Amino acid sequence: MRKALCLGTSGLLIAAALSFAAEAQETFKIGAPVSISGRYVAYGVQGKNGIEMAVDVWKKVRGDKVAGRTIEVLFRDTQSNNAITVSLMNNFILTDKVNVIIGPDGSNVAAAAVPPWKKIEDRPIWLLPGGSSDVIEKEVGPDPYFFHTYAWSYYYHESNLKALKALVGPNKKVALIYSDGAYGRAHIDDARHYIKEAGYEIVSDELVREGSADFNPTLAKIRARRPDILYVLVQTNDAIQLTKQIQASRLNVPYLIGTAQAQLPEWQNAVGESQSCWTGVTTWVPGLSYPADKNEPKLFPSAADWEKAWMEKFKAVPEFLEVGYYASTILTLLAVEATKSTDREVLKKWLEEQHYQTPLGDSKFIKSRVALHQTFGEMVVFQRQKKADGTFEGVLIYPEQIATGKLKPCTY
Amino acid sequence: MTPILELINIRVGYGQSVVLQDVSLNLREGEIVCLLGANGAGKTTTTRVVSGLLAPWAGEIRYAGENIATVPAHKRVELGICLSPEGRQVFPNFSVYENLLLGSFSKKARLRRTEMFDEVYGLFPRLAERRKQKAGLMSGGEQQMLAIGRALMGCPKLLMLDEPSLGLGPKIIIDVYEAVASIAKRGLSILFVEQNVQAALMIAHRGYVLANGHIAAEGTSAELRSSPLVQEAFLGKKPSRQDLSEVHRA
Amino acid sequence: MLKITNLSKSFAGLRAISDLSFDVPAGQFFGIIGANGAGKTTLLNLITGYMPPSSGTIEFEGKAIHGLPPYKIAHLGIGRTFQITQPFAEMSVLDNVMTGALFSQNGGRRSIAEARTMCDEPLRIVGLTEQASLPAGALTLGGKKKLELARVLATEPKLLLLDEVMGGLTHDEIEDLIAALKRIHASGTTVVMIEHLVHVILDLCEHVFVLNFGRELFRGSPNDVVSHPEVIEAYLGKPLEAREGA
Amino acid sequence: MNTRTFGLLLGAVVLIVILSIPVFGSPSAVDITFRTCSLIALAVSWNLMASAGLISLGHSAFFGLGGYVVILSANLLGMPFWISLIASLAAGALFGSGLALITGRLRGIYFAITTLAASEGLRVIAVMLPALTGGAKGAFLDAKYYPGTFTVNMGMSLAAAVTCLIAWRMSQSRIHYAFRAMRANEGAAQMLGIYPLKFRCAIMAVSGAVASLVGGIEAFHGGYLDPAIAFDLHITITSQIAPILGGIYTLSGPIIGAVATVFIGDATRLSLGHIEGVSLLVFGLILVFSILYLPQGIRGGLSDLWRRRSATAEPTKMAKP
Amino acid sequence: MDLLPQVFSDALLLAGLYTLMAVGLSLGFGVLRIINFAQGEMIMLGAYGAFWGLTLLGVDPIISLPVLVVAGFALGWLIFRGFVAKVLDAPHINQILLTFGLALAIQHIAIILWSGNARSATTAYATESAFVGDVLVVYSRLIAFAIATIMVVALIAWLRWSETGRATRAVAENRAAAALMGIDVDRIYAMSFGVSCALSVATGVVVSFILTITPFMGFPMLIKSIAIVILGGLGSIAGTVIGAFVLAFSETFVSYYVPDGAGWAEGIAFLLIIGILILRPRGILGQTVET
Repeated sequence: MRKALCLGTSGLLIAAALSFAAEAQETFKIGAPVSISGRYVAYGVQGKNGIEMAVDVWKKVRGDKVAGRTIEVLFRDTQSNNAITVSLMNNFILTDKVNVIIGPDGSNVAAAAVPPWKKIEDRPIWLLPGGSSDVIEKEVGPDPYFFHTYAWSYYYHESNLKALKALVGPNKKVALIYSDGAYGRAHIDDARHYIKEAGYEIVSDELVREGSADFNPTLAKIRARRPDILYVLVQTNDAIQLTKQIQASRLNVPYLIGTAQAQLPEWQNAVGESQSCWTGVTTWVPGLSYPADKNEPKLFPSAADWEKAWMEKFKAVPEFLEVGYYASTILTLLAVEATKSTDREVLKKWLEEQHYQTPLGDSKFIKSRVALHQTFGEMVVFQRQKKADGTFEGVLIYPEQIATGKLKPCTY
Repeated sequence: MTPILELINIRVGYGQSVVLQDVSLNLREGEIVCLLGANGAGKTTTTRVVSGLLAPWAGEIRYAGENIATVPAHKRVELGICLSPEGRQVFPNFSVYENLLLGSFSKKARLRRTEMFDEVYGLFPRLAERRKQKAGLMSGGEQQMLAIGRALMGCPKLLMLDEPSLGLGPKIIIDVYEAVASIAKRGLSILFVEQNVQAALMIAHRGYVLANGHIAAEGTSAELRSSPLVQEAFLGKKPSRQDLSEVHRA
Repeated sequence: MLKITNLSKSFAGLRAISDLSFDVPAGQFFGIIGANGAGKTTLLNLITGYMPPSSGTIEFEGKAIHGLPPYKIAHLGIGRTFQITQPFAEMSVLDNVMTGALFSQNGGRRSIAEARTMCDEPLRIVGLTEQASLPAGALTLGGKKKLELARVLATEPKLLLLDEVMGGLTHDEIEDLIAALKRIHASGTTVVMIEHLVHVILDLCEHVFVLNFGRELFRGSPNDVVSHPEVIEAYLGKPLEAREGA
Repeated sequence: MNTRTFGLLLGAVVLIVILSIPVFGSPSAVDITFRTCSLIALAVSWNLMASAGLISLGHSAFFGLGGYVVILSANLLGMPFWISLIASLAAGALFGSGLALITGRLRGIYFAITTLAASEGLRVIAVMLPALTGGAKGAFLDAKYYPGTFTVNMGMSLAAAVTCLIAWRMSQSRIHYAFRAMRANEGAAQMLGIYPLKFRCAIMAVSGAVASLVGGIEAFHGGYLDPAIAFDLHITITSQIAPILGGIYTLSGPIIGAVATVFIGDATRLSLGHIEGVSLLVFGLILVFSILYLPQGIRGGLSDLWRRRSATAEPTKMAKP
Repeated sequence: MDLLPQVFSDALLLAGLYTLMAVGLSLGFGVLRIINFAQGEMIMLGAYGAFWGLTLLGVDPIISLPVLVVAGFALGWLIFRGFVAKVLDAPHINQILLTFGLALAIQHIAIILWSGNARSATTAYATESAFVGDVLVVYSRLIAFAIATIMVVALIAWLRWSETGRATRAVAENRAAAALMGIDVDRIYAMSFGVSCALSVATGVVVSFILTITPFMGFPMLIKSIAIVILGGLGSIAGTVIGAFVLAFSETFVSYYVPDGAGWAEGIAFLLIIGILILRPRGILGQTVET
């Protein structure tokens, strides 16, 4: 009896081990840490949508498998919590043995994912379509397996200031507002750097509290300085009430410069008329005129077509994270398909050499300040302008070759 | 004539400890009955059970013939059972006037509010003088008057007073007792707890003596006044040398 | 041993204790009586440091103790019971008593096992040996009173302050407790007792102090006290006829 | 089997499991053990204070403090793993006893709120001193001070084990009597010669040191810290949920509760984690219903069951005061 | 330019908002002795209510205020009867965790229903303002101040002069004595929990056009409300008003006059709490519900 039991158990174990091995051969596993509860839930849902859309399109275009392997996406909820993110990363790498990690979202959570990934020697390739904070870049360093598919914070300010210098001219007075949250702190140093480099004078440099109930003290102090440009570095939630309060407080600043928030439908809906005149800088905005890729027109259609397909599936305008997750997922699938391999060296080499025209722009990886692989960092500057019918649109104002309109000073 | 209040075999306590053991007593309409007994004998617990602050573990509480053991405290006020509780329990941050207003919170009492105000102010002119004063800032005697007045504002048929003379100066005790006596003349039934045995038996028609949660003795005031049982219950044991009456005679 | 001089305490302008002075010599069995609200418990609270006096001094064995926190006073060897019993309800009866043994002036040097043995005597004295493992909250009122006494006895006090320990006890229990207190007293402990039950005071006390409205009404031997008409009036109430006549 | 042998048995099993898993366990077992041990230590630490009547709403203050001490002492002073942890331990003990001194008169809800304020205050300081702490964008532990997975996991297992041993030792010592007496009635406790402030300082130092140590090991484990993470109220709440779920004021309760909390958390996250918002919704509801229907915790529920099974007519459990 | 008049006006308007925000918590605690950790979620629900009213039905938040307040009262009543009533006599920590669990659940129900996206009601007056001399007055804040004042005055009047309000105060002071007055204590409990939720819902409506609405907006407001209530003394309505003013004025002053003050301002609340509790363990004013 006991012997039978022993045999049975070991048989089961062997079977399990075999099936595990077989599965490992046949499956391509993507580990997707996404924050779908907790405070980053809005981002997490976008990341999840992007990946799901990519897998759907892939299956439609190329069939259910990639290089003969079943595609398996392991969505795991970070609960916007760093300890859980650490545990997720460990489990992805050590237990699930995923081939690629895509995500997570939210600066803190992305930062928390870096050390557990980095300290494991045979870590898989990691594509990060978010997380712009320069501390993440510094911490990851020149890691061969890290692929950042989003702009670093300093790209924003470089582009912004280039646009300002070209469109507004030299010798301006700038007032800076930044939050004490992760977003403001991650951006402020580079913002100051590029503003000074442009030869502008910072007349007011104001810290605000994340989630503050009243920005009036800050605005009153800025009003007294009469700046030409108001440069705002706050995260979406704060941006909403700050934008409304800026309009209410009649600052009479001709140029209102923001970063990412102005292209978010979330922000536009919440601030209504107050969005007028704000400029934003982003990697992707609806209405970009990127063409379809020559070789993979179905996976990477033109920006306009892709947007249409997205609208059909989700009944909503896609947001930049969604495009980023989409493009990153498609790229990894293409890599596996092309190389017939899940070996990270092979994939890495392929990713380094690939070059597509995606709905998010050119996919070629370049070196950034510290990181080895960086793409989708091309930024466009646009301004929210009121159309004749009373609705607002994002008018591209920089770089000049894709500009669809001109920067207009504020009227209120 | 049915008693207005009848307790039948009430058993109750706090947590795990039993305080009242098979207590039965009754009170007829218009009667003044006092509850006597040493500290901790269960007098206050009895008033809490009757007023509904404490649910009995067993037994019946009959009020005008109905068992009200499960009726919540606030509904008993509506029925006409009002208690001036131990330690007065006036609302210290409320004015005298507001305390009295609260006394007539029940719907029935609200209708007769003006009338009752006149009556209470008539009974305790001191309260009328101090109607704007915060109750917490008044002296003990005034608070006691307020507690009684507040109970009267509820238009009780059965009024319970828990130690109305507690901590009062001798002069104020006179006032309070005169008030109690005059309330009694109005024909409502009064159940009161008193440690001042002599005084209590002066105004009560009948009395019950509680000892360790039992009814140790009952009878008319006259009977109790001369009963050695009273002293026994009150003093914890039968005094051998210093029988109370002897002390008094001395 | 205990010396109280010109002690006063007021609450929000009301005088609870006014200008009391008395001594309790070592070894005496001292009784304090008075009607409810006369200020007896307040007096105890002042002696044991739960409230600071408004004025006046309290000395114990020649040292001023007013203003000391209660735990220091306890360490000097003053133990008390509370009129409203304050057992540690979730702890067993034994653990309650052991807490007394562990933290008194000698408690710091005691092991748990020693403290455990020390508790047998107090538990036996009050008659709670059999209930030692029950949670204190499950005791009857009388049981809690006994527990109060056992717990304070375990602190080995030099001066024992008792606040109505007899309330709620049965006749037999009272008899037992009286005997126990006699033994405790005989072993050299000074006792100050607040009590309602006159016969207990008469039975035990060598000296009685009568409080009325926070003031001294009378002091003397028990028999003097009970025969003093003013005391009788204040304490047992006076017949109402006199007043009705007035 | 009585509760005592049950407790000892459980303790022995827990000890063996948490100490052997870092050595033999699979990566996922190691991961889950690490998180469970972290919560065990936090829960026992919270329960220590609670058992002396001190309800802490600011355990994240200790946790975050420990984390920052580790990151700063490693990054700035180059202190190795064990020394950094000792520093975090000391910081937690100091902060705990300091808090005990300034909250000396406060009890109940007032004490709880002060600890909450202390935690939030530390968070503001961490946010507003970016030069020191990295501010809201956070700080990474310099990777060269990472002592290796095994050391960190073993460190946490040891921390949990030692915490449980300390709690067990305390439950056997005279201090335990003082705590229970203080919890029941600080006034009466004083009359028996107990100086509450002394014991408050002691217990808050121990409890603070443990929570701070956990924060320190977590900082090594995660390698990244920012103020929102370090002083997250959820740390406080989970360190409360575990003892309440398991059985407050007991030795085994926090341990049982920590295991249950990690289990429930993982189960909801893994089974419901793909639907937006659902996993924490379910967690919240489980919390609500366990408070309503298991007010004595799992341990209380189990011993009720036990009692009903056993034929002996034991006295029924005391109603809560 | 002299900033002082502006500082005062900003602080005053903020104080109004803070008062409304904290007064619900204060009432709930004063009567029930429970700190309701789900109070912030009531603010959140009120804000969403006003937002959806405006977005879907085109009803201005000020118009929908009465309806939402009544709905908030009903919701509070239900939550009390369903959950809170069962832990009234439980230890504080159980009450805290129960209400915290409720808060977590409500937050995530909001995520499921309305996603985690940030929103804000875009009314015409939300972004209008006028200069009074040198002082800029933002209309939305003025409206919020007015509504807050009306609600708080109404609350105080209700507590002071209405039969039920007086009964509520009586229950807060002495539950047993109140029952002896013929007051249905359970009903008063449910009602005051309802009123406290209704006040928080009103706060939500008021902030819907000023602040950003997210499922997580409630918690920081709860923490701040706790700070205010503690400052003023748990349970004292007048104290809460004072606490709100103390906090609003000190935050605004620090924001204006201290370098990086806007960031430090948040810490003031906690510094004040610790300071006040150490000096005056019962807060600025008393313990029970007073007006």
